[in-house]
Amino acid sequence: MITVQREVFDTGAEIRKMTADRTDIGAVVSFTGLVRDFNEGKGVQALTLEHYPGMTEKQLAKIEEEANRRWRLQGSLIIHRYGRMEVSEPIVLVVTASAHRGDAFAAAEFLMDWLKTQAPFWKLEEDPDGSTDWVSERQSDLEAANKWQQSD
Amino acid sequence: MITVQREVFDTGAEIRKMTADRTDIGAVVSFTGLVRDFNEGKGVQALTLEHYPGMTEKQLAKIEEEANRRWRLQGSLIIHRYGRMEVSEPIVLVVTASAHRGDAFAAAEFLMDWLKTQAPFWKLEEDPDGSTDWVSERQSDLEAANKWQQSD
Amino acid sequence: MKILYFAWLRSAIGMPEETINLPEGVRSLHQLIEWQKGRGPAFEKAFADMDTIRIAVNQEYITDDITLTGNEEIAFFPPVTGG
Amino acid sequence: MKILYFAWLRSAIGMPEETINLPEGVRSLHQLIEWQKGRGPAFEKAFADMDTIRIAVNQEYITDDITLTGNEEIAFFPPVTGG
Repeated sequence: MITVQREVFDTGAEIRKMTADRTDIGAVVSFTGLVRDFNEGKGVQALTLEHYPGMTEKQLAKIEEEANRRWRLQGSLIIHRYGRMEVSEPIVLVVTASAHRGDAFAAAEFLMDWLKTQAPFWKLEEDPDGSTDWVSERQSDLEAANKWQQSD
Repeated sequence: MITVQREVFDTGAEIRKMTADRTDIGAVVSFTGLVRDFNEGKGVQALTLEHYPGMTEKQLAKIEEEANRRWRLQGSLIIHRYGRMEVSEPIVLVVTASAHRGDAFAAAEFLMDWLKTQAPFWKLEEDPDGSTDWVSERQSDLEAANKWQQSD
Repeated sequence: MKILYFAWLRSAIGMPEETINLPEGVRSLHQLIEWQKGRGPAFEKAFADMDTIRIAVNQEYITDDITLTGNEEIAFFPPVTGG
Repeated sequence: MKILYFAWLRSAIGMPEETINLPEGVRSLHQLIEWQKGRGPAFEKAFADMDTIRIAVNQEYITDDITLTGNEEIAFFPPVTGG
């Protein structure tokens, strides 16, 4: 399931929803991305996430489908927020559920790595002095995504 | 932090505790292991986890220290239950927090892989007909743990 | 056709979107990019280094040149930085 | 010295722990294992295949032979299956 929303989400509640009334799930992995107070050595007091409504949902759905094609998952969820958010607020949530932990871990990491390089979101950082800057693409994110490339 | 307890835990509450009042955390990964209704092709209705009080805590603390030595973590938590638990109850929780997602993912997976092969817990399975069996060591768990071996 | 701009491209060009007819002589995506560069200093500067721009046509990433009909939704934006 | 048994070893031997003095002629872990095998059919069977048994001395895993003083806490158990 994918959701693009302005509102804060609750990681624990989402994990509970995925596992409720299920008896076949042995492993649940969650990843929560938060606004932290520094980036690339600079202070950050808030972020504004811009996105491309329509394309965002399409890209996230494609990424989720690909994860379900590659691993045996009993459940998967991506929630990504947009709009302005302050330090320590959650930005993104990925939850994966599987019979076995290997599949749940790999799928969650894959979802995050692909989302970082494929989902049309852009971060505008506010420094403590109030000035703003668009965040630049990270080489390490490209490398993380590349490790999932398949030759077929 | 490590906790060995009989009581059920709440993954969401533990994640909230780790991130509360923190502004330097960018990534939180959680792994929750649950009792599922099958194992190695057989039905399971409950598990009893036996452990070695004293050694369990020592081994979990060592595993957690090693994770903090290998990765830059802002927080780490292992909760492992013992006693009898029914299908869909949680058994084990690992939470890792870091500035960056790569460290949080790797440390969480490492903690689970090492815990599976090092922490003195033993699972007794109850089949639907009420008969019990000690769970056997899994080759795939040994292989998962071996991939973290360092030459130094 | 609808053209969308995001993030610094939106700021640089000064609008989030516009609706235009396929310009005279433009039949392909590459021709559209060349046409954009000729629309004045803001466009010329924004489109100067195409390595810093990603393109989506009808909400799918496009890296090769393609033929345009004039009915497309075309988006120009920087590399994404969500997550 | 205190000896502990867990999981199927506990069931096979029929007790979770015992306190014994270092037996005559036993000065090392390997000698203790040999002594255990001689304590009757249940012990002989339980300790027949040492590949299926892990050993902790004072709550640390031990894989090599070590000298014993008689003050140790020694645990015998199957490979662990928690998590």
